Amino acid sequence: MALTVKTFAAVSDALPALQAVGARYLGGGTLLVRRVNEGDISISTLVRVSGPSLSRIAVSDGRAIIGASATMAAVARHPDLAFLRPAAHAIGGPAVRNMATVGGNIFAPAPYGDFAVALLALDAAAEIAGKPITLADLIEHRKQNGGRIVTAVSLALPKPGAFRFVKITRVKPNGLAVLTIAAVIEERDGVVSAIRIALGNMADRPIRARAAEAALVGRPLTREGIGPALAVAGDGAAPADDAVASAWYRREVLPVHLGRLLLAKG
Amino acid sequence: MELRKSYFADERNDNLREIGAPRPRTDALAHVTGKTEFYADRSFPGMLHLKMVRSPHHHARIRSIDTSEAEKHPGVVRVLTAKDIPHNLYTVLILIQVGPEDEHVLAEDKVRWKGEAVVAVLAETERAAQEAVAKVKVVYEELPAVLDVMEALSPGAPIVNERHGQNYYHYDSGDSRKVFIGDVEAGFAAADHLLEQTYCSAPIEHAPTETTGCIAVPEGADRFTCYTNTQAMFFTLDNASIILQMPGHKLHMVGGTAGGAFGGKVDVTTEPIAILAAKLTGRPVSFAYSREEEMQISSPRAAERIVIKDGVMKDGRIIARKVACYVDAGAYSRHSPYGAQKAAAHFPGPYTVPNVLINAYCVYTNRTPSSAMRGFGVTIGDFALEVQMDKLARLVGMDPLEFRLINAYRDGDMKAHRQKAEGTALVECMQEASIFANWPIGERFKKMSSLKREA
Amino acid sequence: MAKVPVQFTLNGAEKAEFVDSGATLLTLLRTKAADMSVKGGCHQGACGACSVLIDGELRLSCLTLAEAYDGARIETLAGLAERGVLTVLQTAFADHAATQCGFCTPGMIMAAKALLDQNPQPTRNDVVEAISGNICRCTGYEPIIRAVLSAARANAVGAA
Amino acid sequence: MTIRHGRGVAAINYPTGMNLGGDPTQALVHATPTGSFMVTLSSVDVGQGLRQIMAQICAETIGVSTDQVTVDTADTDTGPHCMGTFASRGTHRAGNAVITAANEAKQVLLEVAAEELEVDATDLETDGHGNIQVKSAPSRSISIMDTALAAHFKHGRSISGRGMFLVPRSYPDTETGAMKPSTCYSHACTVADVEVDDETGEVTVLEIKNVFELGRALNPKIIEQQLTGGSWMGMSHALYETTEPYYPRRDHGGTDFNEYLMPGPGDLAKTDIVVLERPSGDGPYGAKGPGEMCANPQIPAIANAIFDAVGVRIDTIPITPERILRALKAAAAPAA
Repeated sequence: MALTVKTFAAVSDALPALQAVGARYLGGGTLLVRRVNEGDISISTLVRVSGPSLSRIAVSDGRAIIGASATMAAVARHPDLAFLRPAAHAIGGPAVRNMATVGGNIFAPAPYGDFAVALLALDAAAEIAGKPITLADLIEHRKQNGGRIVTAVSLALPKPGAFRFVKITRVKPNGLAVLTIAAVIEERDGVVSAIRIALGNMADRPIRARAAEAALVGRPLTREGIGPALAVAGDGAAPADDAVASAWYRREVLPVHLGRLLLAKG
Repeated sequence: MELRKSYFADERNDNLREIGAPRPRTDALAHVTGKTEFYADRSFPGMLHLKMVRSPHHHARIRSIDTSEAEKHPGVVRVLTAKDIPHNLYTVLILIQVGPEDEHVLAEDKVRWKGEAVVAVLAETERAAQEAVAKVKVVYEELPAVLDVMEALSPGAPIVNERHGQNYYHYDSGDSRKVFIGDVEAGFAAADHLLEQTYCSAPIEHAPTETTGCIAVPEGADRFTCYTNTQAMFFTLDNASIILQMPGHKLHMVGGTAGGAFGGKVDVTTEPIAILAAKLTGRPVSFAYSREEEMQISSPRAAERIVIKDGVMKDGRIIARKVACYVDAGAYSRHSPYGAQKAAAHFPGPYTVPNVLINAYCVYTNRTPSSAMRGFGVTIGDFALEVQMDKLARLVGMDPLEFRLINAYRDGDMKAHRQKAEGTALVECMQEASIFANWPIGERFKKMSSLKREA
Repeated sequence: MAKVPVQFTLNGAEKAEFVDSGATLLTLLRTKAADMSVKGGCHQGACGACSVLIDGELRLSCLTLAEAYDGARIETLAGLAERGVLTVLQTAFADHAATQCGFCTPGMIMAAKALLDQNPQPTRNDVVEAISGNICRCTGYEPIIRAVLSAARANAVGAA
Repeated sequence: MTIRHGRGVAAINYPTGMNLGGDPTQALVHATPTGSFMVTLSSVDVGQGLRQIMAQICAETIGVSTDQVTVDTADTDTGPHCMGTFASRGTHRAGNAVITAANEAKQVLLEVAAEELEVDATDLETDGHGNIQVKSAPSRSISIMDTALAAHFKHGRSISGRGMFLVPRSYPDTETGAMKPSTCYSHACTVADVEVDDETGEVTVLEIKNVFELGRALNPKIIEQQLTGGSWMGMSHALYETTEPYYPRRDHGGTDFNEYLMPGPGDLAKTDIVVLERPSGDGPYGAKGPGEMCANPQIPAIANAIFDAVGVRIDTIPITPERILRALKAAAAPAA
């Protein structure tokens, strides 16, 4: 059947339309409209919510609230979100960044979704129907998310220099990721006091490198100090072969790139 | 870029006005204003869209095709199968008597590669065509597939293409295009060192920014204009004429401007079926490859496997070179028999070797049919040859550039395919490279010349 | 099939068209507005040939629903030259051999324009970043980078 | 981490066209009433600038300026036969056809001018600026425009010419393979400098220096454009491109420009080019075909540079970081 677009002013009005077979929520369109163009006839209705409220970005009291429809470009140019600029810039070229949304990136299948890796490391929360849900939970169950709409993500601003991000690509400056690493690192007295590391393209969704995190707490960020963490960097990872890199290669170079990220001067 | 006019200065006429002048391209102004007209930059009322049902298998027998549901789908105007094609067996080079015809426009009994066209759907919109494609029911019986040239040539391998009877192209010289000069085995026996190495390449895609496609338009009087981005207008016209069993004067190709091609738009894959569709529906028909089709369905450069065995002397002279080159044609010939022959003519590269034996095989497998691409028949050979040259230089302990200069062909040298070399300039290219790239070479190498071999 | 009205300005001219629901801006521009300067190279958002400016922002028209931009200001390569006089950027593309087959050129120039509109004196890296969503298979990119940098220099001289 | 530097060289030659099937192209040239010239072909411009080159060849041959020549490509109702644009044959084959056609047209032009000036046509020449003059007395001249007008309206002559260029078919000897695959060859030598990250296998091509010999650079600007793009493509073929990344598995072939890898604008090597010219005996003004060969020598030069950097040979292209890393690990592993 022909494609139909249903536009609503408010999220609550859009929810019933999403229940229909073949209905999908349209964010920036960079992945969904592409699927339609490529002939995915399982998509017959695109549900969209107009109006600027979902695109709002608010930063106050050490927290940021980023509307789900805020684009990568909007995040990148926001003066209070400078630490997120590398992650937002990692998405596509300039045109894609003017379209791709923060909410959409959470649902982007590998090898896409590099921004969600940053959000996971930042321990962000998503907002659905006014209620928070941790990004970890949302990503874990994102395939079962049909019929719900993420309206915003919120996160605590990391301390200056605490957030690190790297996307390894074959094609520069903006190719698909071999892998992506985001980390929030807190140090006290010369050792790591707390750390969250998120990995992209090391599974079918962004994951936390919990074994590496555990192996870093209480250790200095020196070549020797991080050794045990690098040895377990890939624990729990299940990377895939794709056109950019094989699972084998991803596993092999993950410790190399994690090591470089950890040893980089913050 | 710098032109070094000092080389071969006495062979060049510098009293020319227009030739050699860096005139701006006249088409650049149209390009930068978006006015350059590509084939698809036309709109025709009532234009239909053609989408293909393609094989999901590498190799399978077609048990049945049921298009009834697709035909009933809203927006569908016509569904075409093999029986609709007047002469459903072709090969593009039949025009220069390189046969046999070995490929179907739409598959009949079998599919021989994953992606082979089976059924064409014509609909009012792309969406309706895509939906109808999903409603075509094809029942396949999967057959063992062969995806490797050596496997294809081994005894008992499944036959890929029955029109050839075996999994290689039969040249008049036998199972390969063979070229030889001297006695390669005697050369090996006399050599100080032997080195045999194998080189391989992956198929690659031309990836022009504009995908392959055409729009066929009925012009009345049973004549058809086809707007196309083919690289070869009459190739396309003449092959369409054969496939459609229509006299050439009924066909009119308009093109001449392609959004990149690189050899990828030499095959005749979209025009005949689009013209047929225009004829059978009386309406303009667009058949444009999607990007996915361009990347995975359009013919790639052939994967090659090249085995080079060299006999080399301590002083750096290569005295024997044997090359076995296996060109993976995929399931159908297209331009590959020609490409393998071009490879046979290219070896042993731009070097003078007295004893040479070359066997170039065009091998059929169940991979995507390969065809022409920038450097057709030569590029992969050059990769193999020049890596081999590097290894040989190290084997005899010589500088890689000096080693090449020792062996470089010169005017008057006899090539393996028994033509005297003329107009050679390899030596000067290497000499200039040594200066330009600051790669030092010895005095005696600086004095060499392509014009004659030093005493 | 449901038709949806869309009003917009295209290179300054007011337009009103009916499109199929779900039609992309690329389809609208090419089939309804007859602006063939906008090219469809992939329809996947991965080649940039369809790049246009919407309300001054670079977008991929192949992934943009036409009806979502009712009232928008659309700019394409076809509207760049004024009264037949090429912009400095267009001239630079021609002069620096930044165009061969010409198919990527419309999107490439729009991406470059989006850069120069925001950042009139870009670094080489800025240019590399700005064209990173646009594929060119002919030139090897270097002539394009040079053209954009040269246009920026020429603009600076012109403005002085 | 160690970044290792390496250098490699490669040299190649390349046939201009391939005449194992007989290789023809035809051209028509005619003058308009006001003395502009039209070249009609069915050859295709795939972006390489064929139209511009054919205009320059026609202009040089007749002796007018290039901007007076219009080239119409690829309408089979009007353009005579051309095998097509491939095999580095376009400039050579179509160019020769245009020369023949232009010479025939020029002959008529001179004959008409001779009648107007009341001299012998063999005493006339074009001056390249739109006039025909008496060789020994250049002040006696007539403009090409006036000549064309006279031809059309006074003499009833068609200033036109037919051009045909055929490289006859070469049948390889079935026993020895003796054949004449091409009449002329272009040449190249490339030096590549690379850096290889020996922990990840990633390669950065720092610099590519190309020397190309292509007979005659008919238009240096267009040649530079083609050679520059070709050099990039060679790097791409060496390191990036495949439709089957896991062959013999056929899955994960790229279906878009994100997955089908090629060097982005952030991956460019510093590329320098030197051109030598050894005019070919049968090329139009000495030209050979540069279109394909310019993308070839970079591949082995880069492969050899990688070996020079890290001491492992990758004999399968593309030379991906994974292939390099696997080879490095195999080389480092203790012998079994």
